[in-house]
Amino acid sequence: MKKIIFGIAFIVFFSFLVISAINMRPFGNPAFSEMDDYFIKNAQSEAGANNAVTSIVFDYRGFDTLGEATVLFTTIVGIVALFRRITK
Amino acid sequence: MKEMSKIVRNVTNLVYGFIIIFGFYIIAHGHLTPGGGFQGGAVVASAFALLLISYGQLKAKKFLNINIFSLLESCGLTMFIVVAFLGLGTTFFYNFLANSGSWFGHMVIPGINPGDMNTAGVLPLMNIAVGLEVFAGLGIIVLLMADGAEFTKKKENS
Amino acid sequence: MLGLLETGSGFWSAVVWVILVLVIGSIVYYIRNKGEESYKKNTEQDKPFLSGNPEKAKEGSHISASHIYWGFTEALKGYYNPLVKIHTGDINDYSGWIVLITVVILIIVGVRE
Amino acid sequence: MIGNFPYIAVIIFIGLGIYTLIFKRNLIKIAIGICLIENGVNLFLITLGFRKGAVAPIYTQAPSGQAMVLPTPQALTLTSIVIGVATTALILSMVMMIYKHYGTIEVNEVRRLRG
Amino acid sequence: MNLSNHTPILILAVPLLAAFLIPIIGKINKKATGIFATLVLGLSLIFTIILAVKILSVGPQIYVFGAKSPFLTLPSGLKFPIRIMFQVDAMGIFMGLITALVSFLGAIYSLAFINKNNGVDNYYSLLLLLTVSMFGMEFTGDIFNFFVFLEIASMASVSLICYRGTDLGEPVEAGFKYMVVSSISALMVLFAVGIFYGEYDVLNIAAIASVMKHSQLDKIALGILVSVLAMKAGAVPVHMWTPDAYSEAPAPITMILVVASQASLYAMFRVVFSLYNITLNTLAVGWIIIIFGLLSMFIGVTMAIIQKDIKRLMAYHAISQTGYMLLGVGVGLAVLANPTALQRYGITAMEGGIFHIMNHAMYKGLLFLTAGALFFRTGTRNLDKMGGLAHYMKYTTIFFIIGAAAIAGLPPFNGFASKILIYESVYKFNPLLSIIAMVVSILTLASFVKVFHSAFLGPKLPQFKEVKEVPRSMVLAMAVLSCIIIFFGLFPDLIVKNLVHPAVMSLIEQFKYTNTVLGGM
Repeated sequence: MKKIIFGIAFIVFFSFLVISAINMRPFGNPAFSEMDDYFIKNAQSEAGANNAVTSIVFDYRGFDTLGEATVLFTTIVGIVALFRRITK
Repeated sequence: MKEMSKIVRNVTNLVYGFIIIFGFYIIAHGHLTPGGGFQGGAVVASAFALLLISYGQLKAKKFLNINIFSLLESCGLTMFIVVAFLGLGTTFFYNFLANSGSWFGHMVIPGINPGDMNTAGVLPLMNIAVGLEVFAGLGIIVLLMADGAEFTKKKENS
Repeated sequence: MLGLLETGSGFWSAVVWVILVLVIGSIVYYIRNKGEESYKKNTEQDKPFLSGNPEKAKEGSHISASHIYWGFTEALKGYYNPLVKIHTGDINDYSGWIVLITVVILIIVGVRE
Repeated sequence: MIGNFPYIAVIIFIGLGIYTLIFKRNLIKIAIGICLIENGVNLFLITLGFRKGAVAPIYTQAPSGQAMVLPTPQALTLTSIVIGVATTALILSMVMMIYKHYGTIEVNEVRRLRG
Repeated sequence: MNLSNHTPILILAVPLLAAFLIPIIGKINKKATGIFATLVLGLSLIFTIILAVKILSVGPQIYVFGAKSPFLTLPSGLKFPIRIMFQVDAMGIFMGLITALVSFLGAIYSLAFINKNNGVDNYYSLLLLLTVSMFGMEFTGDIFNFFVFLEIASMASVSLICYRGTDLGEPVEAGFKYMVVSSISALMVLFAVGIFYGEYDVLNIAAIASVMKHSQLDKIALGILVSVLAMKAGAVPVHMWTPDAYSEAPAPITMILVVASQASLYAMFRVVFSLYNITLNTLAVGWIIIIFGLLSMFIGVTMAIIQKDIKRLMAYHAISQTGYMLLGVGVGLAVLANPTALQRYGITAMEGGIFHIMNHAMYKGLLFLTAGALFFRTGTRNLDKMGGLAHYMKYTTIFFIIGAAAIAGLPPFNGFASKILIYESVYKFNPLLSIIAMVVSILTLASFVKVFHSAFLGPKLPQFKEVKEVPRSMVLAMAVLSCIIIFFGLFPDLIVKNLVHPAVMSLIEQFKYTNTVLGGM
């Protein structure tokens, strides 16, 4: 009974995902790209980096990267705390 | 985990140094070529994983120390956030070294160029900090999970 | 005034409430003091009267938590049994409920072909 | 329609992951399901950044005169990949601890907390 | 360098730096980590108060990371912001104040509660990270950044829930369940972020709001965001992780987890009010939130009555109280498109709901702390095994009475002040909802009478001969919360006028939110 309900829900959810995929803009033709064009144009003059991705990762969106490093740190502290009786 | 056969150990001895050097190359050239701190750190950590599985964790523990790794990891993260703090004269995360002419501060001519290590301001510093953090962190994860696996196995036998 | 909270159709003031409680409490206390003064501690009057039966030991008289509201839960068995059954503690069901709720919301919000 | 095929691949990934989460009754398989959803979402972000006939947004010895793909999705995907690694590591170590305490990784036995 | 411009980031960055330093300090002295973390959280609380004073007198604050000035949102004639920014308005700082206060008190309480030396540095590091992540979720103005902080919050809370997992199986089980559901929610949020990015090529919340077309894709993103954030907030019927996680975590962490789930609730309000606002079908979405609220209130409280584990019982009450917030704000959302109804009762209902967030954080925190105090001295959470503890723990008993009276909505405590706002305004929207809310309040009182009777009243039991009052730092944390509850109860108008009303207005007035970033286009 429960499985049937969840099965139907899953199928409907999947069909919603299909709707979203069909409604997405065409693959390979971004409709708007102002932000990214700005990055491509100014990465060298503002951040001084040849690699535009790195300039985004560490300069324009550097705070995200700090958060990402924090996620890794959190996980490691969590695993150390979880296994603390074993490592002793 | 047990020690693996002699062939594996010899190949590991040959290869792991190169893997670590390649990882550091990726970290150092993050602002010029594809890659960066995370990718390079993961490559270095894979060398540690190779050592761990070929030598078994009892032997590998002799040259891979969790305490040192955790110290390195904290140092890397602290360096990262301190570099971000140093920009606080203008804003947090301000790239105060770029185009300043001092360390990593060479101007870049816009357009296609062969690349110069001495550019990009704080980005190489952050790459190094993150690389340090990632290889130490993944190393800790690998070592601890090997320990944990051993522990649960012991419980199964008893 | 300090402590006056407008609620749209009236107001609520805790300070006024506290003053009222103090006034009413003092009146009650006054009336209580008017009562008979024959009550004395540590005499027969102090003991509970259980239809003439002897009083039980204090340690055994505590009602534990699962017996409180027994009648309430017994009367609402038809409501509680399915409700407890839903809380299976099964991780698959947790994810299933999320998907189910997402689907219901998407339908209500009006996503169509 | 056929041009949107990469998005269909994305939703197949996500759908498989959610199917695994709802119907598979093994903790390791649940961890795998989360990885599948994660890969699907990462693939989704990357496909959003693609531009036809463009090269990677790196100026070091790039071919001249070519357009470049959007760099932001690559940065976002990098972030989410690292987060994914962290999630997987934490989940797997928790599965280890559950195995240590319960002696099993079957879902219907790992439910002491209920009601 | 003008430091007052940098307060939004200092609130976060100082605890973050401290969290990174704690493993190094822990190598030298484990005991010092607790005091260090407490001091840092106190500093963060001071920064938050400074920022709150500034925001309430001047207006919303913006902080752009890495720009030439903290307020430079649109460099060189661009239409949309390109950098990550913090956008702190009255609602954000309202949540920030709760977070700072509760984490600070949680750290003080932990000083005595976490008394085993092994792993204590990890505990405080994770506590700081959890606080930082909550601040981030509340302050950020960038939707991808929100996802990152959501992940930090779930990682840190899972690790803290599993903190006792080395000896016991149940905490790990609760942590695993929470990890799975929060991974799903975070990944679905990321999917929605991808949808927004693909459609509009911006990631800033205000910028997305200004170009929102409300197409099919936006509707799908809305549905996904609302459902997963409701799940993180612990609304019925996606609440199942809440009792598990709340009952198995250490008591001070449970108090902070309540605030973490409220941060998700805040994010949900942010999504429906600031991101979509009246472009969406406000009546439909409002009723979705109201029905979430009704189910949460009723099922939460009825499940609570039959529980035997004291923390599990309180966790079900946390679900039930979340229902009140959803009800109040949902009524406000349902009449958002109707200005007369909004003026007549919508704003009051939202004030009630938002004020209830703060009140709930305070009294539910106090109740979880008293439950932790009982566990600390008796070593059990089972109500059947307790009894007569009022003889031994006088302060705890008094604090429990205050908390229970506040959660049941007895005057003059703070729970009553927010509940009366909800009752009277929701009655004008639909009388039935108001009546259900009152019935739930009565049932809440009933179940706390049960707890009070079985834990504190009764004769002295022989197995608790050795029990005495809890250590001083735990009493201090509980006393501060009790004082706040009594103060809010006596003078609710001060809080409503100065903190809650600006917060509600900042949610309703979407154009102000977008104008702070886009400069009145």
